[in-house]
Amino acid sequence: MSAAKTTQGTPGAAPGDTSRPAPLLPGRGNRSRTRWELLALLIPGLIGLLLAFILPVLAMFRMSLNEHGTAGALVETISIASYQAVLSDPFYWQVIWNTLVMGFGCALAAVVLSYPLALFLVRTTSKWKGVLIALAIAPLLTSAVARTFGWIAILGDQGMINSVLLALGVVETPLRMNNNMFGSTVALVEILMPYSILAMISGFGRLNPALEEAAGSLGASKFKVFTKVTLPLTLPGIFTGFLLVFVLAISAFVTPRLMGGGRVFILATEIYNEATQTLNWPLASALAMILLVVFGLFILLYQRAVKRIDQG
Amino acid sequence: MLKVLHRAMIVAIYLFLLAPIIVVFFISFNSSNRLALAFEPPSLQWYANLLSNQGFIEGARVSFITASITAIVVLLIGVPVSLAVARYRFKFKGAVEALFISPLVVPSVVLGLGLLLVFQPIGLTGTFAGIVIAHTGITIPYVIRTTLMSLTTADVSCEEAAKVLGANSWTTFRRITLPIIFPGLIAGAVMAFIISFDEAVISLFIAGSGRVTLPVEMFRYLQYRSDPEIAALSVVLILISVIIVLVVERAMGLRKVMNG
Amino acid sequence: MSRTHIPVLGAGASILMLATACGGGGGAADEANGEVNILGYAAAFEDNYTAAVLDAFEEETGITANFVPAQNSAEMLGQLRSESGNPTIDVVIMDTSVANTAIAEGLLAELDPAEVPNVENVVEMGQNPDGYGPAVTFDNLTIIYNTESVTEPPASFSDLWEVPDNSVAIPAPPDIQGIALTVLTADEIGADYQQDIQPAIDRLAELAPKVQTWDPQPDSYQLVTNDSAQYAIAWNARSQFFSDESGGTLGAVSPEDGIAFQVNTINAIENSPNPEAATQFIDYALSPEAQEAFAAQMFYAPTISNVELPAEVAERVSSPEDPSIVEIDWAWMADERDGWTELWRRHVIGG
Amino acid sequence: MSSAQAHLELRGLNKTYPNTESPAVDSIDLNVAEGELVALLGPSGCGKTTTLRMVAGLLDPSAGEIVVNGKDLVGTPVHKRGMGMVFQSYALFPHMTVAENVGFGLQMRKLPRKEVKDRVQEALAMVQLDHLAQRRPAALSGGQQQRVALARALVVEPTLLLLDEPLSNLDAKLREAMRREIKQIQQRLGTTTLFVTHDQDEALDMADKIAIMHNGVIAQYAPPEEIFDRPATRFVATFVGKANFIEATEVVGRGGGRYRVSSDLLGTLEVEGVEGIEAAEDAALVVRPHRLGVRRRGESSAPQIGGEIVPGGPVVPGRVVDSAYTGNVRSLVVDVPDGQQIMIDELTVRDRALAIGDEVEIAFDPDDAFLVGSR
Repeated sequence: MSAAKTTQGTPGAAPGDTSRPAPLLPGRGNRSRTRWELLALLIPGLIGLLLAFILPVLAMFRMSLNEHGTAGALVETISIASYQAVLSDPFYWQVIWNTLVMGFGCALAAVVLSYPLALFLVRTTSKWKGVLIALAIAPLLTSAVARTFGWIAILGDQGMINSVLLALGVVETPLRMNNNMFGSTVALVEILMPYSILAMISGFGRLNPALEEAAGSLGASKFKVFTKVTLPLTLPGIFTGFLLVFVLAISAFVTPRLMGGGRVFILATEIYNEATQTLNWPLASALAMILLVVFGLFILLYQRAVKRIDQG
Repeated sequence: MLKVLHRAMIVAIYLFLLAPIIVVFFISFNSSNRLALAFEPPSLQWYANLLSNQGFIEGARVSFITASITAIVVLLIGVPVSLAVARYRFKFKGAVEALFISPLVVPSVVLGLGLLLVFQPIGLTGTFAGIVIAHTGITIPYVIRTTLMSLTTADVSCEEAAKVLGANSWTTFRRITLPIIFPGLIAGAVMAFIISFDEAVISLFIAGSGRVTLPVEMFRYLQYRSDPEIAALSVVLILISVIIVLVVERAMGLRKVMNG
Repeated sequence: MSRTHIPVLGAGASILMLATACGGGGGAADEANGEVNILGYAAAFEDNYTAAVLDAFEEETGITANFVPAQNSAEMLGQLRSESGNPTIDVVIMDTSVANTAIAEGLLAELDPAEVPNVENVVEMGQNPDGYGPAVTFDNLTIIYNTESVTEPPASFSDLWEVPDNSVAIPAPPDIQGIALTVLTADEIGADYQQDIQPAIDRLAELAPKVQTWDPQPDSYQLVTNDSAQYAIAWNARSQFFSDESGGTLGAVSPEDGIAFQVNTINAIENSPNPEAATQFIDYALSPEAQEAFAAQMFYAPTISNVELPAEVAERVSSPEDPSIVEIDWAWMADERDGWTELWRRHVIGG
Repeated sequence: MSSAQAHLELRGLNKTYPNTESPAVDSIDLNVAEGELVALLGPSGCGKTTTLRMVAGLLDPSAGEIVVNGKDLVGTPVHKRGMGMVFQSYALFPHMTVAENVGFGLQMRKLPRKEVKDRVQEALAMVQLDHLAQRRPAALSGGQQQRVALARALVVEPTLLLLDEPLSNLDAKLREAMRREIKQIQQRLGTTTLFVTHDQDEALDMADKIAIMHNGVIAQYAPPEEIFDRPATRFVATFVGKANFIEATEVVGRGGGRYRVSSDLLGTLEVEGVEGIEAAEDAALVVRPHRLGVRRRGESSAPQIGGEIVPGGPVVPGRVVDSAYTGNVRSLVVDVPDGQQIMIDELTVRDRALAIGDEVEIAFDPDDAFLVGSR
């Protein structure tokens, strides 16, 4: 009887004794076996990733160090000539700037448009809720090429909008809404919106109607409820949606290509041109590396911002 | 008043979101080859044309085959990785997980160029194998994410209970874990299939003059022609995706998994 | 490798071949007289060239000729580069400036005049000074317009500066149509394009408001046919072809102020798998029979002097003897193309 | 009912998680006799679940032995240990019917199909669920799920039954019914059982012996009555039941666990206590609130304790500062002279209620006080 050992005076130092997932096969004699199991599970995936992702990025980095010789010939060497060519040329700075502006514009517009819709979808008690959500996400199931085609039919000089405006006599010559940055951006916003809607719907988990009602019952105006309760709670979802659209927009290619009219110079179209038209692979690779770095920087900044929001 | 405004705003956003699909739908029944919405009697000629467009048929065949193989391959290599991340303790686990998610944050033009540079010297451009490898890279994050989600929401104690009852690792996986995460796997595979089927940019880079997927065929078609045939094709594709989603939803409760 | 592996490998290889054969439409690969693989432009070019030249060649020689399509010359170069160690292509038909790059990279083979006697019939402008493949087609830059909405057809490139705003489609460089337009513009204002291109660029900048798209999607012929754009610069051969296809909706102009030739060369690939069939095919492609047939089919101008075109074809294709030809040094251009592209982007499209 | 022979024995069992300083389970020893039901009781984070998971084989111990029937199980993989376990979440396999769930362990033992079927039937009858054999777990109530989990664990005739907070997901009424049911089944089958809970009532009600765990060590291991009446430490006294502590100023050991204890409040008393207390420092008398009597000051009758009159013993004056009525018991808080507050649970009597502000006198029987040491 009586205690096997007396208690020790370390208050609250014991770690939680539940919820630690156990390895599939614990037991002292099975450590090495566990390691083999782990390797067997990871290796096929790692090989796939190596082939489909790591090698291509490395090959691209290597290619970016080659040179584009006379008459367009490819010269195997180690040089930073392509990077110099890009970074010393104001035109490419403009391209990088355009890319960022377009990404930012698309993300901003997509978030502004998605937010009310996502809020509505999360709150609605309609029996059509499922259908409404499906409708909002349905465009994802439609090829981006097909939707770009739809936008050409809407925004083109002889498209729907211009036909209506001309017929009504609102304008005399068609508005230029296709073959430029405007058209590409409008179409891209629509094409990428489902992603931000999805991100927001799943990110609004913390939003509980009771909280808003509580704030209302405490005397907060509708505006106050929104700025003090709704907005802060939905901020993470907004951020994820913004990042997702930004990332997808600055790497978008099909839409700016088909709707840019040769006037939209962004990294994605430049990379494609250099890779398949001019066949300047080193330059294309250098541009791609730069895009990758821009991407990395942005995601880093994003993570910082998210951390700050979570702490604040 | 405010409520009416709010309603109107929601309707307007829906309209914007669905505008191209609606337009494509109407154009596909146009009898003229103009892109505009004409007031002409509806016609099914563009749907009939689809049936004789060898490029589209071949593209659809290539896309279907590669997307199916991609979905299977990605499941086969992605599920074990998720299992390792969710159920084992090891060093660099965070790094491994991040690595497998990272193709998601690499622009597809960049990946496309990289794949082109790797595939060209070894003759993988324009081949089934090349397309499958390329699409494996971009779909693996989705499968790993959905699988991880089902693995982490699944009750670990079910697996523990099975083991206490005498099941070894493999039996536990086969009899307990796999059936429980199955809806998540299907959701992941369907996503992988749809993404692979729709993917245009990377396929464009690695298509070369060989096998061409349907989106690439459509993109190229749009570069030379813009008639309602492409609209008809889009409508058919939309119908197919809707059917796939409905079937999966009925069978597996996809929404539960996607929302979870 | 041990002996037992060989049958296994053989079986694997034959399955692979079977698979590719099925996918490719099933050409009998091992006919007695062998085969030749020709890399060339996709779409209309592929269809018409196969009909006019490849089929006749097969009939005459018994050699199977396979057309391998590519989207553009750059893509062809990419393919040649990638398989330089182990080519599958025997003959390539590509733009001369890209061919110069391929020659510089050692991808193409010199031709033996003895084996390709028809080369000597190629006109001066189409000959390669270093003995590589000569020109196989000539084409020239033209203006197309929509005959239904344009009442006064343009007669020359300079007329484009007078058309309504937002009505022209121009494929800007790196597309060689844009390059050719630059040369013609320089010629028009009396500047030497090899000395100073800036005046031409300045003049082109004035054209910018008229231009609807610098990157026609779909291509110019479609845009003009369905009246999305009213004018475009385009290649003569396709313009004539699509003019017929559109039932006259698309009109092609023979510009008065200068003719810029685009040259497609035909070349043998270094270390190609079927060198003899390749030279045989090249020789046939340069024969009067093939040249006439393709001209009649798709209005590409012949590159040899000993042809007789029917009058209705002759008036729709330019002759290399035309006095208003503005000569373009495409070999020189290969190095300048990037620079010009930059100038366009900065001063023409941006301006 | 407890036999002397240990069926389960933990020897110096230790678990230290990587990257933590203090161990989650700190070298504990524990003997469980054949057929006993032992509760591991303690607040969350005390190491009780970690201990149970090590016994089950779901966690590797950092050191120590787990001996069952004389054989050390450390190193034996979980699926070869032959235990039965009921999880807090029940962990029923959602894709299997009730019968399939219960039969799973038998299948793993490769028993003939017929025998599996019979034993599943038997087990389900035992928990009165034979009519639900073909249902899925999701279609069952919490109590029914609980029974399925129990049947599934017992049907394999485990060497040890391990229960991890099995009742915490049930509502209060059902919980009490299940306590009795589990206890009855366990007694009928005679299965040695280790039972983790943070609910003292559950442990007191069901267990043959309770091991109170605190910060990774066992603070006391004893039958329920002893835990309650003779707590080994202040922690045990507060964790199991309510307790008043009266600080000692002087302690003189009299041998045999008896002490003369002086305190500011009570003067000098002779009481029982934990063996081995040598100094007054940190020693305190534990008096349970319901063992104290109270009367309004100036009232003629003696203070009531448990409804009876106490003839002597210490009497302390005080003033009621809080009074809470809970039906059969009134809980009072009384300020006493040394600045301390004393809790008193008084059985309610008709027409008599002490109110806040009342001056009272408190008395108790010294036999109801127990001396605990420093910790």
